[in-house]
Amino acid sequence: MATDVHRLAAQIAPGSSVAIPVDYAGVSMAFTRALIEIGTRDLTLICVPTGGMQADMLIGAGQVRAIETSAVSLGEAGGAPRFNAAVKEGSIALRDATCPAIHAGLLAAQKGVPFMPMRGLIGSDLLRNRPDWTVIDNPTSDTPDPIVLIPAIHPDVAIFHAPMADREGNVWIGRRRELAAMAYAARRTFVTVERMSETRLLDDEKMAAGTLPGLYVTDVAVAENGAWPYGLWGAYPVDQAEMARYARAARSDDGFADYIAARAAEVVS
Amino acid sequence: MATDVHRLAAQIAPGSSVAIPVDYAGVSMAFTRALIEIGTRDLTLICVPTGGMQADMLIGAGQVRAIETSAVSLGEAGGAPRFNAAVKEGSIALRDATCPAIHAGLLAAQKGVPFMPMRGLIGSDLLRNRPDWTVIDNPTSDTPDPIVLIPAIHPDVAIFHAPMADREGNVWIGRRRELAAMAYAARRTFVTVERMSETRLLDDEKMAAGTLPGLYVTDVAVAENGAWPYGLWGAYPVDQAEMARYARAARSDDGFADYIAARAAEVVS
Amino acid sequence: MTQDMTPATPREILICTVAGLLDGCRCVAVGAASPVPAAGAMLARALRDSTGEPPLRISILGSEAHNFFTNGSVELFDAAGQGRIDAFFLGGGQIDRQGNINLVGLGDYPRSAPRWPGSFGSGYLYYVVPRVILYREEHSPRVFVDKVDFISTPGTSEPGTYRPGGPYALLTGKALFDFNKDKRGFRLKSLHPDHTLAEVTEATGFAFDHDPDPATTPGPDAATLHLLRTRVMDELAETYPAFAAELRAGIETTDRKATV
Amino acid sequence: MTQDMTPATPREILICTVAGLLDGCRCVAVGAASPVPAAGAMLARALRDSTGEPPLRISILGSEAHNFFTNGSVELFDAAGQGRIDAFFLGGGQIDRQGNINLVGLGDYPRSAPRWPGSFGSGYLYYVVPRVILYREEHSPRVFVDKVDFISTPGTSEPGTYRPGGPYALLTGKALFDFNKDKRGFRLKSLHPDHTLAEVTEATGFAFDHDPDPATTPGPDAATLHLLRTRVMDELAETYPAFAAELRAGIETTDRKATV
Repeated sequence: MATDVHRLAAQIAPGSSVAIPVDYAGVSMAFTRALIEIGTRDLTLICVPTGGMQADMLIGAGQVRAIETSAVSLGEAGGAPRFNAAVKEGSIALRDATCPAIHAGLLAAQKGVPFMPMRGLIGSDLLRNRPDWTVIDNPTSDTPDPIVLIPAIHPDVAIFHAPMADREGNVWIGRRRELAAMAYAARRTFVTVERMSETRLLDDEKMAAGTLPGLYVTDVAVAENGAWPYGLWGAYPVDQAEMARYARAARSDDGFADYIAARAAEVVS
Repeated sequence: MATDVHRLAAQIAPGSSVAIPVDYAGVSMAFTRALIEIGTRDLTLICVPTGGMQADMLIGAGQVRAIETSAVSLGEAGGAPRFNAAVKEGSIALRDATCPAIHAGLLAAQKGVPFMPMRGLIGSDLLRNRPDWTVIDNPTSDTPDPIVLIPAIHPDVAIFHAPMADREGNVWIGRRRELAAMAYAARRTFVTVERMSETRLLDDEKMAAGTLPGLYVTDVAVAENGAWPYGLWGAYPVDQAEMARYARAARSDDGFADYIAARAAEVVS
Repeated sequence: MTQDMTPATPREILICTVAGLLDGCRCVAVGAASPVPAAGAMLARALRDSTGEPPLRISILGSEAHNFFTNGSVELFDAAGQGRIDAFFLGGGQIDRQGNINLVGLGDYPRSAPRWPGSFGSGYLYYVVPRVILYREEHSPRVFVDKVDFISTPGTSEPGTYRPGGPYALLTGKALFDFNKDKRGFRLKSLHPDHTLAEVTEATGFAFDHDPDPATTPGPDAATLHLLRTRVMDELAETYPAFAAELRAGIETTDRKATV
Repeated sequence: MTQDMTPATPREILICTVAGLLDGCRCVAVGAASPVPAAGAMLARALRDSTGEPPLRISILGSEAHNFFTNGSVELFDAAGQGRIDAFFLGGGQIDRQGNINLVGLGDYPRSAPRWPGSFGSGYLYYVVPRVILYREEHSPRVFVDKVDFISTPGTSEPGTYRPGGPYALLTGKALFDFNKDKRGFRLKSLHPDHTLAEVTEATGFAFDHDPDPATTPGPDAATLHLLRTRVMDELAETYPAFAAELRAGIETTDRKATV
């Protein structure tokens, strides 16, 4: 099945913008490992709305040119070492955001509009450092009312991991609707799943309510435990020991390289 | 149980703006009948995004001051006779819209922003007749690019019918997410359901995906067959014969009055 | 199988014409009360499957079985805004020379008489869906007017207005037209069998371009007709039972006529 | 039951203080890694239940059990924008005199060193949630600075800016402050037991208003403490097992000291 994930990852062109989900929503770490083995470069990561080990590893592997995010951290395992080092070195372009701004940008793409208005932000250094965010005077107000416009975010690709998909490419995402939001906004969406469903997900009204239609799904591959060491809701918890092991290793360039090499060796053996 | 629906309907103040869903999404006809018995006046209906028998009956009963909608019809049973008559007489204020404009207005309320941009509309007589819709030049574009801003729609009340709710007020809406959109936007939401669930809907990941949280639900009442003569997805089909009966009766003022009186008599007996 | 088939009925020719207009589409949406467009889309899907081409996705609004959306009634509009819906069908109480559509009513707005249901999603979809197919079986001067009383949605837009979509074809019970965006008008593409240019000119309340001797709308080949009468008929019967029965009755009538 | 209880630990006093700050709230959201605020919210809910007042809704982000949202991670922000979230908690690598918060890092942006995770939802929630409670247990001059290096989100806004929300209180390991919007600064409300004004002044890198003889943060009454050590402790143990164990150990230590 590792081959299948590679088939997906091989479809990501260098220079792509890639939307990836928050820790707990269904992170495709299987896809991350495949991207690192392939070595796809110059990626722009769009964290929906925050990033973790997936972003940190791709940054550590030197494959990330820019990142738009509201935060990057390893959660209980601490800060994101490769992200923090890259920021210090100035080796990645930063587009610091706040969570709902990323959701707003994706929503604009979902709705086919060039921008979404958003409250907040005014007076922050986030806004000061985002020339792509525009402040206008609310045209629907009789009194002066500054408001920020967030331009649409159109990721080239969205990538995530979910419990299951069916043969039509419909994917069960449950209440993790940010995954749907990513797919609506993205040009192409690649999904890894724990397993394939033999029944059509849309035929059961209960399942249908939590299903992303195949219309938005470019390709699916099975990757058991594909979120590991992250957890998958309803399936398995975070492997905190592995997260901590990574956090320690990734403090240095060499430690990070060793960690990646060791993981690659495990896959081969 | 009729008493319960009356308890809900009695909470609607005269002059309220009331969001009601499209035919097939879960129309609370039980609530409609209670509103007609109580006689709550000066309502503004917001059809999400179109109206049918529910709107037509409230208009026929003289309880509607204004209506915002993309259409009103009885579907296979034909045009909406009381709506059409009221339009001809000029006895209700019309805010003609197009479906996504109503969704956009509700979404603006959901997001806590004053407006949503929307494509389309430019050059239509819909736009010409909606002074509340503003055309601006897209501030995020380098070239001239007119775009319409739809102001937020904040209904005082949203009303709909669903298969079930639990004791916390969580309501199962399945994939009928326009019901959630109505509730997010509205100040208060009243729901009739076929039955109460003895288990908490959020405890089952499959049910949770199609559940509107109680945070948005003001009050719930059980009303079996509460959508009748409309159908309820997954439960029962439209009663086309009754729809046709209404359509015939409502062609005249007297016929409409007789129909309402006969229905009221049935409830009492 | 082909020898004993009765010829295509006028309705079947309409359905096959719709299928042809969907050539190359990936995803088509159809309104709830549109059995001919739905049948055309189902036929296009069946033809696609029989040749092994990428499948055609169809969404029939309001249908539970033939609707793959899971995000409420807004999802069609979102998907259209994302460029994922290649074709959609619109009717109209009035359709005018410039492709403007009136779904609201006659007379002075707002006090229209008669009042029709309303504009539905037309004020958006006509702008963003690349192939909007105007379908109105009644071909008469009261439908096809020089200027509509109310523009629910305009046929063309000023330069500089965001307008990736618009009218692609106009299909009636008598003829098929395409639309010339630059000239802002319709052009007769073909006359359905047994209809004449003079008849269509008289039945159309606006001027349109045409060849001196217009083509005839082609009927289906035998394989297509067979597919329509088997798989597509079965699919139709599920969602539009009354329409499917009517269609079947039409075929039988033709059959009787042919054998007389 | 009350006689044999050991006195409240400093952490327990913090938790009870949080509960007090949520008085009158209908719905509170708590960040995933915020056990003291979560415990305070759980205590407030338990107290509410024991008096028969309308229930307090709590959403702990990232938790499956204590999260009633069903529309993805955006729903908290939507609900806040709708005015449905009465209180939220924010921390900060730096918090300054004017209530500005820095969650991004030290030094010249973008090349911050150290870099912290980032602003999360602060650039929005601080503006729209009426009671934002700043919670940072470490009370030191490196946290509480005169001016933050990077404003993730500002403490106040210019007149005319949409700003229904903002700082409501600042709770640290040493003291409780409230915030004066007009004066754009903090005011010491109370010192926690065993802390002095001089100590707090020294540990705070900015000037703040205070009474000459500040009050002491009150401890819980026996019933509240009992509720905290029973129902709330059980709820906590589910979501924050490590924190609950630590809290329990603290109580036992106090207990041993008390009995020595």
